[in-house]
Formats: sequence, structure tokens, C-alpha cells
Amino acid sequence: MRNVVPIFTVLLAIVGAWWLAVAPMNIRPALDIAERGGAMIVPEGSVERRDVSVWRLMLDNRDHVVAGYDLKRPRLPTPAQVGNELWKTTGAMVAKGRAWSKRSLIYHGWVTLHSTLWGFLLGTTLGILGAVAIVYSRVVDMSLMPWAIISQTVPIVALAPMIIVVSNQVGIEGRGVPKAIISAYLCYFPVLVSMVKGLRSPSSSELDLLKTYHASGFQSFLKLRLPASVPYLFTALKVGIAAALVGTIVGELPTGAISGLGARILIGDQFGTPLAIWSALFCAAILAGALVTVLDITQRFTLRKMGFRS
Amino acid sequence: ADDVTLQLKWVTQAQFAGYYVALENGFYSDEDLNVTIKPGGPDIAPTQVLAGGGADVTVEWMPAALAAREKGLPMVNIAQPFKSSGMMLTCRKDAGVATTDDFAGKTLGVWFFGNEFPFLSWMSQLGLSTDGGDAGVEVLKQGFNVDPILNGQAACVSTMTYNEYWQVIDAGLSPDDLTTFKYEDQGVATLEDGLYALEENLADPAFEDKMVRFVRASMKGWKWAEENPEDAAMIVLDYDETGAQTEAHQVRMMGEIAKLTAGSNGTLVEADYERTVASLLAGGSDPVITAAPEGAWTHAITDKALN
Amino acid sequence: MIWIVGMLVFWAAAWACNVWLANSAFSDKRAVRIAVPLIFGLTILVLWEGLVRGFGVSQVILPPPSQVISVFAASTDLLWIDFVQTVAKGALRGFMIGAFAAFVAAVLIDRSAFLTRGLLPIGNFVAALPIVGIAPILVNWFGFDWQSKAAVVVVMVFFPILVNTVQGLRETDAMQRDLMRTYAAGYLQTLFKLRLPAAMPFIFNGLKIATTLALIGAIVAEYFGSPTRGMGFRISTGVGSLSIDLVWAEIFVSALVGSAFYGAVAWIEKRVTFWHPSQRG
Amino acid sequence: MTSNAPNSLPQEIPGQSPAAETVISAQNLSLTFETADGPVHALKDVSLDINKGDFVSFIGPSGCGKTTFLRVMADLEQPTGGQISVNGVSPREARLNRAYGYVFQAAGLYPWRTIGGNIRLPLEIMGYDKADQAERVTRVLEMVDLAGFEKKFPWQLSGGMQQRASIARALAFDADILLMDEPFGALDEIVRDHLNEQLLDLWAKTGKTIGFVTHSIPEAVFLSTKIVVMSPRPGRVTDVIESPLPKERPLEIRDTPEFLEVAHRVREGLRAGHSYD
Amino acid sequence: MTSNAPNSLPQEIPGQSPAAETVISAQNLSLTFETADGPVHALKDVSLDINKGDFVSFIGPSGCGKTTFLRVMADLEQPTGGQISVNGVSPREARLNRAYGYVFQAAGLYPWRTIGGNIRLPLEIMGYDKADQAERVTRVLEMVDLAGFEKKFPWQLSGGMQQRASIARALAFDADILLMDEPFGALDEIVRDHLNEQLLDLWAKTGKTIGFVTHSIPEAVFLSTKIVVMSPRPGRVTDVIESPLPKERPLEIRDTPEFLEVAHRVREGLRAGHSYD
Ligand SMILES: Nc1ncnc2c1ncn2[C@@H]1O[C@H](COP(=O)(O)OP(=O)(O)OP(=O)(O)O)[C@@H](O)[C@H]1O
Ligand SMILES: Nc1ncnc2c1ncn2[C@@H]1O[C@H](COP(=O)(O)OP(=O)(O)OP(=O)(O)O)[C@@H](O)[C@H]1O
Ligand SMILES: Cc1ncc(C[n+]2csc(CCO)c2C)c(N)n1
Ligand SMILES: [Mg+2]
Ligand SMILES: [Mg+2]
Repeated sequence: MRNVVPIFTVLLAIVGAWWLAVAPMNIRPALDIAERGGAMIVPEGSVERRDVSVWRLMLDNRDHVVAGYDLKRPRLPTPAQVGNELWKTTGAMVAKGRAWSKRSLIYHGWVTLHSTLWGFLLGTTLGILGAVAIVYSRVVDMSLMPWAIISQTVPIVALAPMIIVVSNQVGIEGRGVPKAIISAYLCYFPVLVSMVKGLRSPSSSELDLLKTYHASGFQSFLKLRLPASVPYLFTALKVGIAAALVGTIVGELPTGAISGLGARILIGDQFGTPLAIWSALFCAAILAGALVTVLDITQRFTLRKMGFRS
Repeated sequence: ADDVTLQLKWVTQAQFAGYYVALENGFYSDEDLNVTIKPGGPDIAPTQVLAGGGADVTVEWMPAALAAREKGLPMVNIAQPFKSSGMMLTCRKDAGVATTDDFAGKTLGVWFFGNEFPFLSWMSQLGLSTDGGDAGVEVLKQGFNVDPILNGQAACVSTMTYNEYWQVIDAGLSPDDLTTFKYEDQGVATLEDGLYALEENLADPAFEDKMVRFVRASMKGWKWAEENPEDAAMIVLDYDETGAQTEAHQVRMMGEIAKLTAGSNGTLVEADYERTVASLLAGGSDPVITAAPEGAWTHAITDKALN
Repeated sequence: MIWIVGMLVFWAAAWACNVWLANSAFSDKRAVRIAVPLIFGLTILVLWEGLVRGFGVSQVILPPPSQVISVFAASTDLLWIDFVQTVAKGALRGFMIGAFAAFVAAVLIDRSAFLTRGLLPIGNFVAALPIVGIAPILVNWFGFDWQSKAAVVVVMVFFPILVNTVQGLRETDAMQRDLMRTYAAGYLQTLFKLRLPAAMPFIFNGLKIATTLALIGAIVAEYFGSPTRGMGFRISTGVGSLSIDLVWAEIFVSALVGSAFYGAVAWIEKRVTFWHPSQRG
Repeated sequence: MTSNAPNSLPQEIPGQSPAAETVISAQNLSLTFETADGPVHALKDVSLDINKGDFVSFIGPSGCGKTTFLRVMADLEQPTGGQISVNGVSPREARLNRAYGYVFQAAGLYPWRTIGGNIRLPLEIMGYDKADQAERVTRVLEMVDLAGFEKKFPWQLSGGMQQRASIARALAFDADILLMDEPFGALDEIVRDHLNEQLLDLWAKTGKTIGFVTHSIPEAVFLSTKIVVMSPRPGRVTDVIESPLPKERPLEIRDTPEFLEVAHRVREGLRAGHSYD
Repeated sequence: MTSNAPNSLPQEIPGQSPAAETVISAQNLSLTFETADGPVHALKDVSLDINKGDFVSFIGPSGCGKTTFLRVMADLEQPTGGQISVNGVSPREARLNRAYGYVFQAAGLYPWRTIGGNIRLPLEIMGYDKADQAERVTRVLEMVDLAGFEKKFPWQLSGGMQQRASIARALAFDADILLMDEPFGALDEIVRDHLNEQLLDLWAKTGKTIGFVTHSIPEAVFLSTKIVVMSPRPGRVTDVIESPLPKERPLEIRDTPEFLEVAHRVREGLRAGHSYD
């Protein structure tokens, strides 16, 4: 907790820098609008202005700099604009009792969360089973591990439409399952790697101890490898859930999902409403933070319960 | 009731109002159909969904459908609710574009994903290469919005009369600042939003019958939408799951769409088809289709539906 | 039918072969280490070919690998153009800029314990975010060409490398630092002779994570606008025009390039951190 | 090198005669590891008999094969030559009969189990019933002076206590052979002294046969009835010393001339042919 | 507890008088760590003088402040009370003058540098020129019997050799105080005996002042001219024993009555007030 002050200071600095950056980022559209409104701008004409640096423009048109802080379609919105938009699409919706309306980010966040969780479940299950297979079978280890790495270099965005079509063909309706598959695809890998590490973490003397007891393979899995891998599992889960969220959003981006945060980003892009993109991005960040925090707390609790020193 | 799945070409918007109206007003259930409408999106190829069996019928543009047909996917046009094309190229006057002669050396935004074919054949008719260079034009794969024309990255962008054009206007540019080239006016229009189904399915009389009822109800929906644009837009809004569409925009879109569907009772006009094929075959060095397709359309459905 | 049976037979045979190889006396030999995964990969290709042909799957949905290979061979010049655009210009440049910026930032941040404490949790957090989502924004800011792709890559690789480097710089043990103190060593001396070498395994960990991110970032960004070349461009237009075989050829290139990139970083890592227990085998 | 315990062995068997029951018997035992750098002769032609109730220490420089020998006895390593029998059967059968308790250098308690849970581990695996488990845990905890610590986690205990718990774990089931591989190597001398006394005590109480690896000459002399001096490259037994010390051994015995005399002999044995790396 | 070396100190200074030059002098030194569980008095009112050429061992149970004391001398820890001077100046100044060589319990060689590179490390930092560096590396490697291992990496050497390399590293530059914190703690007794002999040898050759922390009574007695016995909670000096042993010390000296007598005294000092866990 001693990190609170530094974290807030850094956050404050980031927000400050962001706020300052708004002026140069938005000066061109601000000047265009002002010019169309009849104001005198130096130099005249947005095409001419393209060859002039933003700093020069800001200096020469000082009165119009503030306009950049209140654009409808800002290139870079101010922190306040983003906060406002976030509030309008979440808190304000709740206040109006429309939390589940399609205009509410709570609804879209939920859609994303939903397939993230399914993807996470699928991915972690796959990752854990794969890890067990790898740890117990040399063949699987040798043949699977390199491909697990290669699988992560395949751009899933390219696979996304095909996953949709194929799952359509086997009779799966809707975008939820394909999204979950994509998200599982990104999620399983860190879990696999970390669990292999965890299941292999018992030292040879710990394994030998069980051998002197004449313990069966299953007993040594249950009593040694599995509990020993729990700390690794949680590290993996935290990375995995973040990856699953990335997967869902990537899955929503190009597959033309119609709801979910990725879809909001897409729609925001299509309709030229940058604020929708920004607020969806922040909502995704908040979601990621919340998910990781939940896992973190579970981790602390479980490990303490299990007697691991935290 | 018989199940029918319809795959749209794009997200839920007034461009597809007829279908939503038919669904909402019970025109489909009157025909004893249970219709599911699947919205599309940037990476959804309706042709592929059709091939994969994810839909029975799809809304597609004819160039893409014919291209798919040449790839071995036997798609058949069973109805053509859109009479005219809404495609145009919207250019900024201050970027120096007044006529098609000004294109050379400019950067033009184009939609791909199967929507590039009309553009490509237009350019080849103009004798402009699309591989860059001074003699030709620089082509950008345009994303999902009109930003490139707003921030000066492109001189022109592709727009639909009913959609993106108004985004340019909403962003603060006035029609006076813009030069527009409608594909219709340039004589390179190709058929847009038609209904397509697979040949092998149509061979089944039961399926054919389903399609007949579907087309009949859909056209009823379209005519209702043309007459009640505001209500139609509201129905579309109700079905929009993204929650991003605005009422004003959809009403305006419906108004523009009505202009395109007007003049079609759903029957494909053969002359329009021939013009589309001719334009695609003329696609320069890299034509969209290499031979005039056979059996790419049928009047069997519309004939039965409309009588 | 014959395809499916043949495929199953091949599968069984290949698996048996791998079992034998992996448990044989030379399972530690380099050749076997390479052969086993190769046989496995080949099996998957054969399975795929057999399934597609056996069940008559339409080639606009999933083309058989043989067709992908022939399209690959026939379109090498196209694939090369895309490779240059997406990998050489977008991903690689973005990776270099991002890695360098992250590295410099890490060394600077590391000087202040306060900043480290404040930035490390934030960096860790940001590294976990779906940063690809900023692709549309950056395409708007930096234009259509490779610059915006590189920008997306920069942002995506920055945080994993930053966090790992900062972590690595703190990773020296107290005894190693105390030793430097007894020599009255200066900041730069300690940095170059102790902390950077000790941080290398961590830095490379970050770089390896970043390699896979770089390709994905560059490709996704092309969905939001690009010139008429590039792997992301080809993939998205390929799907639209049902050239699924070409799409798979691009996927193949991407996997190949990604693995090579990863392999290259791992190779350098092996050379630089030869001393680390994890590298000594 | 058969050993006929000559005197004062703390065996329960009354007649300490040459007929004392042999528990472990090795003849010309060899073990060669094939490594990348060529073969390593960890054991070569090692012959040794251990009688029931013996406390045998193995001492020798690093790499002389002490651990390897102990592991062969426990069937954790397969010899490449010679014979070895344990309780008249092969080590493998002896292991399947659960004849061993094995104590490693580090306590090796599972951190996710309490002290009680750790001691219960072998009992669970061997299928003792619940009531018996509880009873045994209580008994061995008392034996090693840890009554009351059952519910604690390992890290809540000092190193010495952890090592005692690991001994208790090896005592909990009815193995009559206890193999200990440098169990006190990581502890400081003072704690070590204390544990040595307790170990002797335990040995007297339970009458187990103990194999004990150590690096410490005083420790070996203080504890053992028989000291096996080994030497490396190849690993072999160079001397077997029968201790003349009485069964009762207060710590002060270490200042007696008999003790020093044995220690001297061990040191000489070690010195001979020892290289320092 | 000032110490005026009474006899047989291996100092180069001829007159071994009360006037022997004091190198380190601590008066009422205290160090309290503020921890989450309250203050820990690692050192309390420690006074001690170390003369030039002394070999001083610090012995005591875990936690009695041996390491802390050594670290205070080396300016790795700041005392919270009392005075300490090194070579007449503050530890900080002494450190900046590079007056110390410090040897830690673990060898702490940098794994990415060869043995030669590790030994060169302080020389590079202190700006010795290239030729001098090479010459010194060769010399100290010979001194610790590691000639020929210059190009090897630490992990290619045994623990004993690594520890010798770390001593060589501390000898490479001209520090006249050598502080060693349980340098042989991790090694086995036999290797340790050997290193002890070598260390005595080195000390005789170089005449450095050595502060040496150990847990082993024989080691402390064997090596030192002065043995400082410490006790914990709070950390303090309970006894300072001047060794009557001669400067020449073969390993056999450990079986002499004088040796045993000193060892006994140390053990008594340790025993007083020591708890076993
Ligand atoms: N699994 C193994 N593979 C290869 N060589 C091994 C293996 N185990 C031990 N050795 C080698 O066999 C020799 C004997 O090893 P062992 O562990 O029995 O020695 P030790 O007497 O217990 O030594 P220490 O006192 O260091 O524990 C050593 O040279 C060691 O390097
Ligand atoms: N940095 C620190 N913060 C808090 N407490 C400390 C710190 N360093 C040492 N201590 C405490 O100070 C006391 C003395 O520690 P020190 O390390 O000097 O003991 P030691 O005699 O060297 O013991 P050992 O033989 O175990 O090395 C111990 O109780 C220890 O826990
Ligand atoms: C990437 C991408 N961009 C544009 C379109 C084209 N499109 C299809 S229907 C329609 C109507 C108006 O919105 C438009 C513009 C597409 N399919 N994919
Ligand atoms: Mg051993
Ligand atoms: Mg210490």
C-alpha cells in the first residue's frame, strides 16, 4: 500500500500530459471549424495549414487554442470529455434505470465479459490439460511445445471470420462462441507455459520422497505436483484473463460483432465518434483491472489458506 | 413455421429496413416464416456465410456475388430490391478535384472486401492505373469511416448516398466544399443489395417455396418502409444491438434508401444485370470476372412471389 | 472415405513414430528434437487435408493445405510485397522504436525509486490491456501507411518491455549490489557492470513477448485502413473475395515470420544470457 | 568388509555376536552415470554389510558417492553392477514394502501442508485409517518434541524444528530402516548439537537401523556405531570404523580421548587420497 | 573491551605492545532496525578495537549481529548510535578510499563474467590500467591456487573453487582490511579445512587485518588471534578471547590441549544464554 502515493502521482502526471497534448493534437480541426464559422485564421485554408507546424499554428491563432478542448469530434479528447462520456454511458444510465439498455456500456461490457469468461474457462482448461499432458508425456512435450509457441504467431484476426463460418457450419449460432474460441486461443498459452513450470516445480528430492512411500503417479500428482503448482496457476490466471479479454476484443473488432466493447470501438470508428472509442477503451481497461484484481484477491486468500507465505 | 436465416451485408441500419419492417410487422409470420436476421460487419463475408450454411439467403452486392460464383460458389440472385446504386466518390474541392480528369496523382479512399470491384472497373474505363504513380491514382483501403477526407489524408473517399456522405457533412464540410461522383451518373453503376441463395438449395421445391414467401414478405416490408420512412427507421433502431445508431441519422438514411428502392418491385431488370456484367468484365488488366456468368439470376422466385 | 482412412492410418503411424523417437536413447539429439515436432506438424497437415477432402469441405470455407501451398508458390511476389509492407516496415520498425524507447524509459525510471514504485504497477496494468483497441485512433493520427502500423506496434510492445526491464534492473541481489558498494562504484559503473547484465534475462523475456505482439498489432491495424498491400489488407480483402487459400498463405507467412522473429530473439538471448541457469540446460 | 559389531552396539538383540542380523548387504556394488562428459563412476566395487540396529555414518568428500549409495539402498537409483539386498530382498521390493524412511538434506516439508499434514502425508499415501493417522501424528510429534505445533505451517518454524518435523515424517510409518542424507547440513552448529542428541535418543527408543550421511567428523563419531569413510573418483569405501564409544553419549563425550581418537582416525582416513576440489 | 594484543600476534610490527596501531575502533555502537514487528536491536553498545594485522573472528548464534557488525564496518549499514572509525576516518570515507575487501557467505561471482573477469571487476571499477589488471589477476589466481581457471565461468567450478575466486577478487586490489562473512559456510568440512590453511597462509603473506564471521568453533579457534563471542537479543559482545596459539598453525594443532582449551572457552561463552531453536 506504500505504493499509493507514487501511483497517484504518476497517474496525475499522465493525465496532466494528456491534457496538455490536447491543444496541439486538436488545433487543426479547431482552426478548420473556426474558419468555417467565419473567423480569421493564419494562414487561411486548411490545405495551406497542413504545411505549418502545430506549434506555429497555436502561436499564430492563440485565441482558438481553447476551442480544441471542446470539439465534437476531437482527434484527442480531453480527460474530462472521456470521463463525461464514460459517465453518460454507465453511471447516468444506471441512474435512469437503463443499465441494460443497448446504449449503456454496462451492457456492452457485460457482453464482452461474458465471452471473456467463457474463453477464459475454455483457455485455462485447455492450458491446464495441455500442461498435464506435457509434464507426464515426453512425446507430447516434444511435439506440442514448439507448436504452442508457433500458434501464438498466427494472427487470430485472420482466423476470426473462418472460426465464425466453421462454427456456423457445425450449428453454433451467434457470435458468442466464436469470440470465446478466439479468446481461449490467446488465453491458453500463458496458462500452459506457467502450468508446465508449476507442475515441474517440485524438486527431485520432493518427488523421490514420494517414491520412497511407493506413491502412485496419481497420488504424486494430487499430493505434490498439483498443490505445488497453485502459485504458478494464479500467476497464469492473471495473465490468462487479460489475454482472454484481449482475445474477445480482438474477436469483436474485425468480426463485426454487434455488441461488446470491441464492437463499440468499431462502431465508434465507423461513425466517426472518437469519444465512443475512447470510452470503450477505458471501459475495457476498467474491466481488465477489475478482473485481475478479483483474481489477485482470490490468489492472496487461497495462498494464505494453503499456507504459502505471501 | 419454416425457418429462414437472412445474412445482411452490414450492421443493422436503415439500409436493411425492409427486412426489419417485415419482421416487426409480422409480414414474415403471415407467410408462415420464422425469420432470423443476422447483421453483418466489416469482416463478415455474406458469401462465405452462405457457403458455410450459416444463412439461407443473403443480402449482397452483385459484383461480389458474381466474383464468388466464379470462385465456385453457385450463388443465384433471386430478387433485387435495390434499383439503383448509392455508391459515390466524394472529393474535396480544396484538394483540387473538380472532374474525373483531376484524379490522376490523387489519393482515393476505396472500400475493399468485395466492394472494390465497381471502383476498379470505373478506373479502368477512365484509363487510370490503380497502382500509384503519377499517371494513375493512389488507392487507400479505406477503413470504416470518412476520416481520411476530413484530415486530408485522401482527396476523395468512397461514400454511400445514404450513409457516409452525411458523415462528411456532419463533420462540418458543406456540400459546396465537395465534389461528388455518383456511380450512376458515371455510367458505371453496378447492382447493389440483392437477395442471393445457393443454386443447389433452389433445386429443392420446398426451399424455393420458402424463398417465394420470403421475397414476397420482404418486398412488402420494403414498400411499407418507403411509405413510412420515420416509422421504419424507428423499427431499425429497435433492432440495433450496438446502441450506436442515432434516430436522426437513421431517418435520413431511410429517406435516401427509399430513393434507391423506388422503382423496383423486387424483380431483377435484365438490362441492369447486363450492364453490371459488362462493367465488371471491362475491369482492365485484372477483371473481376473473366467470363459472362451463366445462371447467376432467376426470375422464378419473383415471378411466383409477385403474382 | 479413402482420404479419411488414409489420414487415420497416417496419424497412427506418425504418432507411433514420435512415441518411439521421444522415448528412444537419442531423444536428446538435436535432430530428434526437431524431427518430433515436425512430424507432429506434418500429421496435422495430413489430418487437415484428409478431413477437407474426405468431407468435401468447400474450398471457400477451408481449403486443403495442398492448395494453400500451391497458391503460396504461385503468389510469392504478392506475399513478398505484403511482407515488406507489414513486417519490414510496420512491425519491425515499430518493434525497434518501441523496444528502444521502453529500454531508455526503464533506465531513466529506474533511477527514481518513487517513479519505479508508481510506474511499475501502472505499467503492469497497461501491459495487460487490450491495446490493439487504439488501432483506429492511431490510424487516424498517423495516416494509412506503415507509420500508423508502426505506431500501434510501438504502443503494444512498449509496456511489456518497460515492465520487464524495470523489473530486471531491480533483480540484482543485495549481495551483488553491496559488492559494488564496497568498491565505491559509481552509478554508471554499477549499471553497466552489474544491473544491465543481470537484467538481460528479463529484458529478453519482454522482447520475446513483444515479438508476437508486434505482428498481431501491425496486422490488426491494417484492418482500419492501409495502402493496397500488406498482410492485413490481403487477409481482409481475401476473405471478402473468397480467396481463402490466399488468406491461408498469408497466415502461413505470418506464422513463419513470427516464429523466425521469435527464434531470432531467442537465439540472441541464448548468446547474451548464456550464463543464466535457464540457458545452461 | 563385513562388520561384526564388536562392542556396545545399541541393539535390542541381546547377544551382540557375529551372528547379528544383516539388514543391508552390498557386494561389489557399482554405479556409473553416463554423462555428456563421459562416464562418472559414482560407486565402484562397494561392499558393505549393515546389521539390524546399526547407526552407520557415511563420510567423505563431495562427490564420493555417499548420496548415490543411500539412493541405491532406497531404490531411487539403479546400480550398474554388483548385488545389494535389503531385508533379504531387492531394494525395489523393500521399497514397495515401505521399508524405508528417507530424510533429505533440506527438510523438504510441503509448504501447503501444516506440520501435522506433512507427517500425515506418508500415512495417507499408504492408506492408514484416519484414527490411526491422528494417533501416529501425535505420537511422533511428541517423539521429536514438537507437540503443539501440529497446526503450524512449516515456515512458522525455525530450521531446526523443520528438520525435526521431517524426521517425524519418516518415523510416522513402520519403516525399520531410516536413511538420512545430510539432514543437518543446513543448520548451525549449536542447533545441530541439540538435534544430534535427540536423534541418538530416538534411535535408542525405536531400535531402527539408520544410514546417515554427513560431512562433519564430530557428528559422525558422536552418532555412529559404524563409520564408513568413502573417497571419490571412483566412489569407493576406504575405511570402515567400528566405534568403541558406549551407547550412552552425552555431548561432553566429545572431549574424551576415545572420541578424539576415533575422530583422528576418521580424519586420517579422509585425508588419504583426498583432493580438495 | 579494548584489546591490547598480548601475545603471538602475527603482526609485521615488531613490538607487539599495547601501542599496536588500531585499525577499527567501535565505541558503544548500536544499530536498531525498525521493522513491522517493532524495533530489532541488532547491535547494542558494542565496543571493540581491532589492531593492524589482527585476525578477528566473530562467533555467536544466528541473529546476534555478526553480519550487521561487519556491515557497519564496511559502511553497508548505518549505526543508530555510538562511534566507529576505520583507519582513523569514518567507514564511509574508508569505503570511498577503497580500504576494504569484502567476502560474502556465498561466493557471489557474477555468472556472466569469467573467473578472470570477476577478479578484474574491482580493478576495472577502480581504474587500474589494463596491464596492471592482467598482472594482478594472474597473481591472485596463483595465490588461491586457481591458475589456469581464468577463462572458466563460475558455474563451471566447484563451490570451494568459487569461494577461493571470490577471495581472490577481494585480494586483487590494495585494501588492507579484509572482511569475510561466513565465507566457508556453504562448504564441506574437508574443503573448509583446506581453505582455512590457505587463508592463514595468505594472511601471513599479506599482513592484512581480517574480520571473519563464522559459526564453527574449531574454525574460529584455528584461524584467529582474537575471538569475539556475541550473543543475541540485543546483539552484543559477551566475550573477547585472545588466542595463545602460535602464528604457525598446522591442522594438527587442533588436537593440542591449548587448542581444545580455547575451543572449550568459546563453547562455554556460546552456551551461556543460548536457546536452541
Ligand atoms: N544423476 C546424476 N547424473 C550424473 N552424475 C551424477 C548424478 N548424480 C550424481 N552424480 C555424480 O556422481 C558422483 C557421486 O555423487 P553423490 O551425489 O553421490 O556424491 P556425494 O558424496 O553425495 O556428494 P555431496 O557430499 O556433494 O553430496 C558425483 O561425481 C556426481 O557428480
Ligand atoms: N535489514 C534488516 N532489517 C531488519 N532486521 C534486520 C535486518 N538485517 C538484520 N536484521 C536483524 O538483525 C538481527 C541481527 O542480524 P545479523 O544478520 O547481523 O545476524 P547474524 O549474527 O549475522 O546471524 P546469522 O548467523 O544468521 O547470519 C537479526 O535479528 C536480524 O533479523
Ligand atoms: C470494410 C468495409 N468497408 C465498407 C464496406 C461497405 N459497405 C457495405 S454495405 C455498406 C453500406 C453503407 O454503410 C457499405 C459501406 C464493407 N462491407 N466493408
Ligand atoms: Mg550428497
Ligand atoms: Mg550473518
